Amino acid sequence: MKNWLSTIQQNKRLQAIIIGLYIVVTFLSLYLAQKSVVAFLLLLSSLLLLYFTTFSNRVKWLIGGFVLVVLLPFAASQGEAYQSYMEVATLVGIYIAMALGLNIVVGLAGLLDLGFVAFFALGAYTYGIFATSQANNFMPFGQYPLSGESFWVFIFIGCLVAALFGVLLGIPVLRVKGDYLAIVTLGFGEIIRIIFNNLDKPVNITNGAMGLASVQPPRLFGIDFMYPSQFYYIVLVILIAVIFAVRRLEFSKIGRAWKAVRENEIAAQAMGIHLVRTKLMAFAVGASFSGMMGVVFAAKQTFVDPTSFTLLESITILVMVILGGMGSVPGVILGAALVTILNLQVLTELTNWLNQLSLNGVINVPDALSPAKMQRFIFGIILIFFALYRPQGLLPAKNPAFDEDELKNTEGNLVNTSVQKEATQHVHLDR
Amino acid sequence: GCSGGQKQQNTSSGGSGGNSGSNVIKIATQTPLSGGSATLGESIKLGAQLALEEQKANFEKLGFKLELVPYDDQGDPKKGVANAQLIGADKQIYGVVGHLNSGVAIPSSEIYEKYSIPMVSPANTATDVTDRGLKTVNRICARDDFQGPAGAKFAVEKLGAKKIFIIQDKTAYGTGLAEAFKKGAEELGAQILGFEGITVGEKDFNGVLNQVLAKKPDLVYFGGLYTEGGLLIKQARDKGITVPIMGGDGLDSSTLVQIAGDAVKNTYMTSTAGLATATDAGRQFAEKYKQKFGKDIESYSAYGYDSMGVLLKGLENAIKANGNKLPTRQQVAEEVRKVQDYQGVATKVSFDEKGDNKYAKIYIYKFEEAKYPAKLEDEVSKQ
Amino acid sequence: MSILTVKNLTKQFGGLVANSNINMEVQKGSITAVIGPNGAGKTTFFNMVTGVYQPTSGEILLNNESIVGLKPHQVTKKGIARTFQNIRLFGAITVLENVMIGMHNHLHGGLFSTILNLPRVRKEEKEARKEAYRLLEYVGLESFFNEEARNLPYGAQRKLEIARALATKPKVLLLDEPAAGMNPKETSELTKLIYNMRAELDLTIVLIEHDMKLVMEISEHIVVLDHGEKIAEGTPDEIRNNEKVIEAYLGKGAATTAS
Amino acid sequence: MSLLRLEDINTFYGGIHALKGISLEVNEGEIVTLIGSNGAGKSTTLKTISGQVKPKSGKILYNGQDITNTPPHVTALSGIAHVPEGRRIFPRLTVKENLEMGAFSVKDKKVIAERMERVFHYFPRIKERLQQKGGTMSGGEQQMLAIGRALMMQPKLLMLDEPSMGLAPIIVEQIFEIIRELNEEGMTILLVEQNAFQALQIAHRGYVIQTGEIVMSGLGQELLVNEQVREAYLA
Amino acid sequence: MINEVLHTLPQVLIDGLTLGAVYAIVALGYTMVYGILELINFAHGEIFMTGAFVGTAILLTFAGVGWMASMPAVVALILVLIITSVVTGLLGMGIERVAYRPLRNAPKLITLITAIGISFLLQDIVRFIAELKKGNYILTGPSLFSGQIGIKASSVWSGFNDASVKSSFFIVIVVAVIMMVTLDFFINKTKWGMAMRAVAQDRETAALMTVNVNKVIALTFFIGSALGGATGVLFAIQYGTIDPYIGFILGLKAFTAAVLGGIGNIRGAMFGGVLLGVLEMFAAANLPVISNGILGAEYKDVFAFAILIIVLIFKPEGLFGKVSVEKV
Ligand SMILES: Nc1ncnc2c1ncn2[C@@H]1O[C@H](COP(=O)(O)OP(=O)(O)OP(=O)(O)O)[C@@H](O)[C@H]1O
Ligand SMILES: Nc1ncnc2c1ncn2[C@@H]1O[C@H](COP(=O)(O)OP(=O)(O)OP(=O)(O)O)[C@@H](O)[C@H]1O
Ligand SMILES: CC(C)C[C@H](N)C(=O)O
Ligand SMILES: [Mg+2]
Ligand SMILES: [Mg+2]
Repeated sequence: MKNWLSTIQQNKRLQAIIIGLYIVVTFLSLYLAQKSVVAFLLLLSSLLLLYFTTFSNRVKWLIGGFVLVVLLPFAASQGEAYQSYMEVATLVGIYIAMALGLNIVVGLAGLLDLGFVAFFALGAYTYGIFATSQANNFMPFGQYPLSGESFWVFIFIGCLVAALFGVLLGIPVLRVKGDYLAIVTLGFGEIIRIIFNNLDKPVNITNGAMGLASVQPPRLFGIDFMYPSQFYYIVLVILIAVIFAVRRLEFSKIGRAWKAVRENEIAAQAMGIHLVRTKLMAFAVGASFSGMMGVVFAAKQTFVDPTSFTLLESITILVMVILGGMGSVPGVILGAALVTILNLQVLTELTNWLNQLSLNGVINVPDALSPAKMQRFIFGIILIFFALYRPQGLLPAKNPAFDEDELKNTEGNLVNTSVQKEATQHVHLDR
Repeated sequence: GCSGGQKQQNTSSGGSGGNSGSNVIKIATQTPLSGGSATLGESIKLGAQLALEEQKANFEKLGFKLELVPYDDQGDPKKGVANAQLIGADKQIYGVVGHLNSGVAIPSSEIYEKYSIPMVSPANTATDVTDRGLKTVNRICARDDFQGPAGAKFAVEKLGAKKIFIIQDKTAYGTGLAEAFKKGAEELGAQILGFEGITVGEKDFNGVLNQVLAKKPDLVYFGGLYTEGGLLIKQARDKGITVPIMGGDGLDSSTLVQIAGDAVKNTYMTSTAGLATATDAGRQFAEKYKQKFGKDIESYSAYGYDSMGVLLKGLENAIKANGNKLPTRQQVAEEVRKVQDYQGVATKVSFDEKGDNKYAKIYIYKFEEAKYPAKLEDEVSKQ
Repeated sequence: MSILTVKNLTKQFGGLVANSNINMEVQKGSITAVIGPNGAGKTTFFNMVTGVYQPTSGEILLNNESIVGLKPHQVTKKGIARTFQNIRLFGAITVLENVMIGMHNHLHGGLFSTILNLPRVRKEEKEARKEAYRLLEYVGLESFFNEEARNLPYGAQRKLEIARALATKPKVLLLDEPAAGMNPKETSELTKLIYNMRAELDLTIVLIEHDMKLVMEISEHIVVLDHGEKIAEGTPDEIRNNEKVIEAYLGKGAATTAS
Repeated sequence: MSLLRLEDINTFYGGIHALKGISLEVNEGEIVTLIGSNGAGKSTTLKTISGQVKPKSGKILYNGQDITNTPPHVTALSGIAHVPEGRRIFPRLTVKENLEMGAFSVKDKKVIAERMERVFHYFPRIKERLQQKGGTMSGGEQQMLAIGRALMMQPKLLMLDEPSMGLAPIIVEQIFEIIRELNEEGMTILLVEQNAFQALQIAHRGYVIQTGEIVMSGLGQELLVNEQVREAYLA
Repeated sequence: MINEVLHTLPQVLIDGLTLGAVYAIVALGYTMVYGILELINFAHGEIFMTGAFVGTAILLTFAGVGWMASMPAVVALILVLIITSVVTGLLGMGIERVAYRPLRNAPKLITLITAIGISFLLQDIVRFIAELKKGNYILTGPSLFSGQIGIKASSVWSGFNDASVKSSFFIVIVVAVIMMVTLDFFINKTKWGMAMRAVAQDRETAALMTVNVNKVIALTFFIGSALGGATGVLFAIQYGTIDPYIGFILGLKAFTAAVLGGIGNIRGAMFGGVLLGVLEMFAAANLPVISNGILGAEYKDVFAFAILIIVLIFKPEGLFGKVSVEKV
């Protein structure tokens, strides 16, 4: 078995054949089946398989992109369940982006945040308020709702608003540590939600518990975005941008500073790292992803109300991060995808199936145990199982491995060139 | 029988062939089956289930096999919308009975509209449910802007309440109803001493009740559900607040009495649901229900039953209009909206152009003793 | 010329006076040792210089500029780096990255330029990696560069602390018991390393150490603390023969082995 | 008679093979020292004995009994005290409580008081600081406390992992003096030291360990004059 | 305005104290486990909930077989408290065994996941059983100690209104105080308490001191969960109605209280709980008065959290937490 795996690992052509075959087969089965969750999931998991291959990053991105942009939507569009797959895929994308944001805060910078959904809410409300007539209640100028064309601008506004609040939240962080921080962030999340739930008085800004209905759909070149299959592409584009950003930050000066703060604050300071600034940046960057996705969520849902932003939601996002592997970008992506798909599709389908069985008298369960009520129960068991089975996360974080040859070509010796001179100067000397 | 069931398992579990079930028509319910308000959510599902099973034979004759697919919206709009997508995607589903919570119904119905799936709501009272003018959305219960003022009228005119303290649970339903009540009461000249919110899921409402105590109103109105309502009533009585307490359809559950116990006395409630057991048909229904599920009916059981009835009526009409062939969803939706004078066990149903039921009534009950159902005091109809 | 000057420095922890009225001058380019019994206040002294603790009173001047009240990261920016008595590496991070974190203030990639992956940032990163590797070579840890820091043997961790401190490009380097946990052979290698660093990297070194062989061998100037007070100061020879120091710290036996 | 005996012990940390077939013996009443450079496996040997890490193979006999897989607290109960590397003081317990933890298995309050007196006798500084939190003591003070805490157990076999680390020369002298004294009173001692010179001077026997293997053993005095040892560890 | 606030103050204090006492004991459970394992036992709220159900079930059984009539209420209460504590204590130990112990050397946060998993399981299992037995998962227990006692606060100062309390209030307070004092003594003054603290700080080294770490941790979970279960009983008696979802909000509040007081600190948990209860009650009763009607009672949690955040900004280790200076 081991042997077998290692041969595959060494042989790129073999890998290419396997993954190619896999994609073709799952593609075809999704394409041909009318409605097959299994085929859909299998095709999606080709991405996981891809992750384990030894192709270069560029190749992986190309194949992955092709699957996501072309194959998956196309295959799914042939079946009846097209929109529901796309709905799930869209939500998966939204959650992945949020989980990646939280991963910066929790996984990289080591700051436990239990109120993360607040930023999502901020994004959603930012768009929701201006893309409905709600804003007329308090804005002295302008005509609301703004048209769906403004959506594209709001993605950035949502990002900025969330980042701003990320910094605001960060301010108490200057002093509070560890689990105390967890509770401060939790409090922040609750405060935001309660305020949104009550800001219908004295001035009606959020419409309180009634929520904002009929949010304008995004519009581009005169086309309204209404269906999940359309939102899928919006989310995909944002998500890819987010992944690129996260990846770059992770292995940069900023990412290292985050990790240093996580590992040892005192030593990090001794290395010249500004603790406050570094933490605030983590909060702001993490929050901004959520803010963007909040805008998308509001537009997709066409309805925003405070019940979508509860503590349980924050905890769920945290679960995605931890389950996937804290600090590990591929892990977090997998974790978020898994939890979302599990919750929205697999469990629903599973309980529906059990339900059919019991309605048809194949199995007989008392009403108290009715399968329709068992989703949480099953979810709980799955969580425990995963945690016990992969305590480091599904795909634990890996440190970057550097290439010794690249590091070695020292031309000058240490004493004369590098240590004395600023790194930038050195850059000029080099080429 | 059993073999048909086998086939269905395949399609719904995401297996391969779905074509073999082309004579299958599914109706979904979407209500909370887990979480805080599952009692009501389940009662709707069970009522609907009963209606569907009764109609099975009838549709068998037309050549179709009826099937129920219950979804759990968990009282969560996000979940509701995601389920709605699944429902939309399942081409065999021709209608939805649901939801319990207006906050879930509103966003979910946007999806139903996209797929032209008719929805008949047994319980959603918020005005926005039908006010958005969606073609697929219907309800057989009354609206909050009818229920609230009706309650207010009763409170002010019959109970002589001049100073009223309003408490609400800060949900879409609770706030909406409380606002409607407030508006009605103010128009009738009552003074509103306070308009305060509580948090769903909490158990200690003494804080707000201390305000009530200090303000000395002659009626307390509560907009919210029975779980909080029951405790609120109990704690109010414990505190020595003896004035009448009034609430809306959210209180209409046997559990309210269980929770509040004797304290429930002198509580009034408006409900969209009439006393099912007042009529023969209703009593029969209650019996069947009890026999089948081993439970007493809840306020919305009969409404679940009737919603399904209306939906199936529309479906049947659509099938017939289509020459006994499978109609499109659009056709079904149109036929559902067209249903006139359908006589259910709880209410008669005719939809207006918005999808509201012309015959919807508000019933006013009083708990004179710790017993459910309560005593019917008054009946208000729309016209 | 004195690069680091300390005047009347005092630190109290509640009733405990950990440093009391310390005065001292560290000459630029010198190696100065701070010795003294356990609990004498040596580490506390370092902690004040590096901004980890605020002095109760007194003055600390770096190049005649006060650094009292600066945050640790600001002190680092001014050119003082340190190692820790109880090792404080970034355990779950690779050895090479540990050193790169030390370069924090000398890299210029900002948030947006990093996200946009500008060529400038890429180039800078590449240079930083190379330089970090050179620093590892310098202290003899290059073979560990891809390991997680926490998996290194103790002695290697101490050296990594030094490499990391060097990466901040300090003018003054404070070493807190760099030889603790090393055997005599390793200690003598370390001695050489410290000696070379001073010469080649234009450093001023202040070190705390209980290994008298090392101290006597490389330091030009020794300050002795006891109970928070400075009890003696001078060249190795003077200290070796100082009665007070022998009694409080060296002991009869050690005085001979150290010679 | 041998009090402790390791037979062909192999210990791993994940994939790292830290001890490669270590066999050694400590006789009752002896001071045995284990020397070797950084990362040789000295601490791992002690940890394996006290049960903090489990060997993959091999056998540990104590008093003739197999203790290879006994959990650490049981090993400790049988009379083996381990002063771990890096002191491991309970930072938020007071100094006094730290000492009391050492005597956790002792019920008799009098005995505890007596033992404490003895610790004070060896380390007067500890007595001055009984109410201070362990974590705020200076490095050297913590080392004294760690040794004192182990003495509170009054063990049969005392294992010390680099006790002289971070201590002032005068205290180092004292520590070795104390070790000798304890030994004379009948305590068996297994000493891991970087300070090979002094360790070998007081040890009856010594083992030299290199990358997980015992490469040499002999009487303390023999090793002290051995050329290879001198070159590698005493330079 | 001030007068209005003062009028209701006695009643507000009493109500706040009751709620606070409940928060406080649940907070103790969090603090105990946190103190030892530095682990937020998110399932603690559900243990509390299970305790409430177990206690109510026992009471209902007593009532069913007619014992209630023949036995003084206090005896019944003590019996129920003891049985429930043992049941939930064992449950807590079981949870530790299954969900936490295997993860002891894994990253700390992963236990958050098992804890959430366990919470879901407990919620549903309790619901199954309740529904199976009663057809409804909202349970109302027999009322004990429901008599009302009037307190003539106006005779103390005429600005006060009279207040009234349920007699169960005294039970809650007395039991809470007994538990807190005992626990405080146990943790700080006894050998096993010291062992718990030692295990909290350094498990490996504690084992070297002959401490059986597994036993100490199991004991901690037992005590913490027994407390949680007992509080559940008190809660059921005070509020009468329970459902499987009461653990979430209450657990959250109690955890907040523990942090407010300084998590890991027994006295801090007690104080934090009471303070939070009183603050909340005060806010719910007086916010509209103080803010001139702009902020309603619904802002009470905002008020409580805002105070928490402010406290933590000025005292980052909580009110009673000791500044844990890290020796550098
Ligand atoms: N944060 C603190 N709180 C209370 N006391 C402290 C603190 N830090 C240090 N001390 C006390 O101050 C004194 C000096 O400690 P310091 O760490 O400076 O000693 P040191 O000279 O470095 O000793 P060693 O050589 O053993 O490391 C000690 O008695 C110590 O207990
Ligand atoms: N927890 C651990 N995980 C992985 N490797 C470890 C761990 N602890 C020790 N090692 C490795 O095992 C080997 C032996 O380590 P050990 O600590 O026993 O050495 P030592 O002889 O005590 O060294 P030192 O003198 O530095 O204390 C070393 O290579 C070390 O890197
Ligand atoms: C059951 C009812 C309380 C539901 C409520 N009428 C709503 O629209 O949400
Ligand atoms: Mg020191
Ligand atoms: Mg060692």
